[in-house]
Amino acid sequence: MTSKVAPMREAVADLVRDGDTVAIEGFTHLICFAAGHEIIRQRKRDLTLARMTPDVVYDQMVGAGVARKLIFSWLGNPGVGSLHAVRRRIEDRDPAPLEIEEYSHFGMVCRYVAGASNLPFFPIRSYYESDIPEVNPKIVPMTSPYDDGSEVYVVPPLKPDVTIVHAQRADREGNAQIWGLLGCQKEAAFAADRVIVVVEELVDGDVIRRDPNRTVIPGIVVDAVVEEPFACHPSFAQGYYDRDNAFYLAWDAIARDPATLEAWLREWVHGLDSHADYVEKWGAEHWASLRPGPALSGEVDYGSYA
Amino acid sequence: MTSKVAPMREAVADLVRDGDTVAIEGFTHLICFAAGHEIIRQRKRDLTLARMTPDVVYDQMVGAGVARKLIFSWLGNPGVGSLHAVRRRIEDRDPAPLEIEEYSHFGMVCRYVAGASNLPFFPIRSYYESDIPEVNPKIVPMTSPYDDGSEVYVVPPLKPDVTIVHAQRADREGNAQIWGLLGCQKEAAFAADRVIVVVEELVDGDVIRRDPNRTVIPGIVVDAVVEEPFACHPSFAQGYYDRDNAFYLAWDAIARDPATLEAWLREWVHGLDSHADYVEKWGAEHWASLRPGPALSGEVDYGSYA
Amino acid sequence: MSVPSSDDGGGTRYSKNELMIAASARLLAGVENCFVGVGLPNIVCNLAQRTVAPELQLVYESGVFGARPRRLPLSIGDPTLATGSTAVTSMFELFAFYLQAGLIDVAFLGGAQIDRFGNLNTTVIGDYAQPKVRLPGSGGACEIAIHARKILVIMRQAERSFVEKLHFRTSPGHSGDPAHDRDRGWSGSGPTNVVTDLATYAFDEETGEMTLRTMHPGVGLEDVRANMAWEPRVAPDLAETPRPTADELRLLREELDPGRIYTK
Amino acid sequence: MSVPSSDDGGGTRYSKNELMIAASARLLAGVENCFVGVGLPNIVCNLAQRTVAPELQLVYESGVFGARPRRLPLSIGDPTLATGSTAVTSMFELFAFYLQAGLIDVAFLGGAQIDRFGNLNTTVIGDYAQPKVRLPGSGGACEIAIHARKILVIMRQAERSFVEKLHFRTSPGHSGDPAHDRDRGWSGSGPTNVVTDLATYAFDEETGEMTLRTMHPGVGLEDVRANMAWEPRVAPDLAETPRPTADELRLLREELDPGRIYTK
Repeated sequence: MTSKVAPMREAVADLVRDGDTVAIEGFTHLICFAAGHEIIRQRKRDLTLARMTPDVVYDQMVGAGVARKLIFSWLGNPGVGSLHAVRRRIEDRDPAPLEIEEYSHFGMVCRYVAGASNLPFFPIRSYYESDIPEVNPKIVPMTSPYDDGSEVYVVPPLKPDVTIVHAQRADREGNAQIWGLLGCQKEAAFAADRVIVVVEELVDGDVIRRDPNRTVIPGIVVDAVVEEPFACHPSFAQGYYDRDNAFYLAWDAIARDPATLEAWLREWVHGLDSHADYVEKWGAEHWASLRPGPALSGEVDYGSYA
Repeated sequence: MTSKVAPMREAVADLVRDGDTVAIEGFTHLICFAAGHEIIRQRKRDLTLARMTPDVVYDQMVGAGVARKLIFSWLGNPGVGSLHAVRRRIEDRDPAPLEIEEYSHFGMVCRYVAGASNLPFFPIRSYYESDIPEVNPKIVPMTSPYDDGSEVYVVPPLKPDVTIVHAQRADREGNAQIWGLLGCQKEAAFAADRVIVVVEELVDGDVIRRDPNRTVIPGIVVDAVVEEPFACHPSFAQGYYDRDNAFYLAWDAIARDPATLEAWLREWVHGLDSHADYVEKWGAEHWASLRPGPALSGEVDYGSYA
Repeated sequence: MSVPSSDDGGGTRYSKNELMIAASARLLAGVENCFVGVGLPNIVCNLAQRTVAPELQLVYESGVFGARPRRLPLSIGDPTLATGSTAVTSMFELFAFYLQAGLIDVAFLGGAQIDRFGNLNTTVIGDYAQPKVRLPGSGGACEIAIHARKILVIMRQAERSFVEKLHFRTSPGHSGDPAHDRDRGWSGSGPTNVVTDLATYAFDEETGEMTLRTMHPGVGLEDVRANMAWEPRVAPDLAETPRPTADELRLLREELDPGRIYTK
Repeated sequence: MSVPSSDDGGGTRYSKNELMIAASARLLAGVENCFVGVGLPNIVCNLAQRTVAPELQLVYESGVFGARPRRLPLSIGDPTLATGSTAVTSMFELFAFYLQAGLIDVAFLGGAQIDRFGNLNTTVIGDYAQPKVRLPGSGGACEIAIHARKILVIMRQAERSFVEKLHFRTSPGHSGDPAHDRDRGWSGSGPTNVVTDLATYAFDEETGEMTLRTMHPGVGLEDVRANMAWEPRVAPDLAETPRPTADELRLLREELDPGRIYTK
């Protein structure tokens, strides 16, 4: 099996195209900021950005002008407040309008499930007596054909052109393992046309094969594997580093003012060549401060049947 | 949290009732024969037995007269051939007719998913140009409300009165962990009104909590936890014991003749008090012969965030 | 939430947040599991676990069941929630098999606006297409409101947030027609209680309308009225909100929030 | 499947099963993944991995991707399939995200009956309500037939199994109307090849009809005709099925099936 390992620059250049629908998924956990930064650095344009929770990473990308549209279910800086660059574009069309298409969390998840499953729609018991379907005509009511005649809503499949997910580890073929919060990464990856998996550690295939139930995304759907430690910062990678809450708080002030935001992008994205430079710029002490103590899983025995 | 630990006799007596729809799930792996035997021993009646693959365990139960109906997707002795007791009742109504309701594998799985998700129906791209919907009116066509107008079929939720699953281990609250083949146990458990989890080993809650991603069935849906080693024999428990293929082959001959089957039930089920007696009757050498070599998973680090 | 400290008149000082937390925690008596949010709901659940609901399992929409956080989680996806929990699952399963299936006993919601029937707006202030303030949107709130068996609302009370008419209905509450509500066939029974910085409310069984049940020490009916846009229904047995006990205050200050992030 | 040994005339003896396995394995040239069944298909895939399809990943409907069985699996749920595989997933995910999503390149099917368009019956012989023989039913076959990009059928050939009209259509094949088949929008293109103990067939692009391509050494057109219920379409370049090579036989006998369970 040929290796899919590539540097981030190459993976983004090859697989993310202007006008694409891009999903960088990860619910609080494993949000691949480094991929967002590389997309900014390569000045991609007219992207539709899909994500359950447009987090600081999408505020940065929207602020940098790569996006024309957001598809989402919760728009905020979790635990902190607003995404100011996004709000400026929605509230004030500053510097340009931003198209939005919104769901609830479960609606977004089910859109990915439908996309991953090649289903034309997915039923969900939500949206009853809510105004959400009124502002999103893609959410439509449907009646059960069975006796109970239950009413549900259905959502359409979401099939990103590119999904980018981060995992703790993968082998060179892209078989990726994740532990801790799983979010909707599996579904978003299976739903996509192209998939970039970014990992803390590239490992030998045997590490993966020792615990196949831990594999969340199989190499069969993966186009590129990028090894990029700390690529989730300020988000976190369970067992590797903590969430950098101070940065989430700091972002609030940075993003409030377009000039500060621009300066931040210049210094931390455009001014750097790669995520390796970003890691170096933060400094070893910063990374050490985010390192958790150990909490090992224990082993299970699959048994050798020869 | 109060312990849900119970002996098999008590769990089956309390939770399985005449006329119930019962699902003993497990795809080849982790089929809880011991629960089937206890249901036979307690002479339950008029059960509707649901299972993707009515295996030898349902041939035994049908042969013992506990069932009036089967819901299934593949009816056979895997790798061997037919289920003779089941076939006699379907083909010759001997000694009585057996009602059947059949799906494909994916249809059965989606019925459990719908049941587990409280959905009134579940869409599936299958059954096109097949005769299956003609003999099962519960499988009905539906048109996508979106532009593509795709045709799918939908299946109704399956909500067993009782689901019985086997797991390698669980804590006293019923939080159960499984590795190796997962089948549709999670979905069947969440779909059920009552759940019995049978395990090879009861473990301390901390063992479960060290690797929470390994938990397949949470205690919140579990009513009873039964510790019963080798309860899957002649099926297998990954890492604990191998499939007893010789028994699967032997069953073919046993079940061909109602008298032999009856004698087998007398000797191995009614003639024994419990699964512990069954384990003893097979003898330590037999169990030793089914023991696999080790194949450890390795550990992952969840990290301690204090 | 920044509120001034109060005095219970008996010498023990407590903050309004501490009062709200204690009042909310008591509503969880005997509850087995609870969908937790960040901030106050998290402290409320932790306090309830140590007082009125020792079996309470903490569930997070991020996919965690039975969390045992070793520190105060700063988001619902904090890594401390996964480590040592009973189960971590995909969000599809959490929403489909736990929430939509009706397994969640209690959930907390809040919002920028609430109406008298407990409908909530977390989407926009102003017009949807060109909002004055763009809020986060639903997140899981819309389906939580429908499926969690009981909804507790914790909000600061103000005339601009306790409104006659929502700018946007994100999450449904009661309809004002109890017969209709019973026929909806939802697993949830909608909002059951509202706890504010001034008072606590329940919902009337006959009309589904928010009803003033207790006012916090030092708060008068005029304060309550001045901070909501409609004339509130008042329970015949209107009482004072019980003060936090010494034990509750000790737990909050020494164990649960020693840094006073949420209780100050 | 018990068939007599044959002689290729050149001195190397091989069984009919060995011939069928070798002929089937060559059909997997360059294939990346394959839904494997038990018995012959399993050996076919293992042989292909070692010859014409070194990148072939074995997928099992039991939820295993990238299996590396250390022994011959006796069922599609054999524990040797999980240990050391790349991924083990729930059956929902296997059927929804892999199969229904169109990720499976090739799958094997068989049945008690097949018609000239490759439709298969694995449900009943006789009337459904009161069958003469109750067969296993669909299992995953119905959706596999629809979604796997190519279907290979391995069956013993007999007049009672190669029938004019199926007693029950479990899994759809071609309809006989290629325009209709193209418009179905399925990810699968239906059955592409049939390998029997007498011959190999492909399906005509114009009509979707089974077409005789090669006959096994020693088999004549009259043998083929005598063992099917319709008059077969014959390819203009009808040839002899290539014999298993010495390398293929060595792999089968020494590595893949030393106990001669499937190859005898």
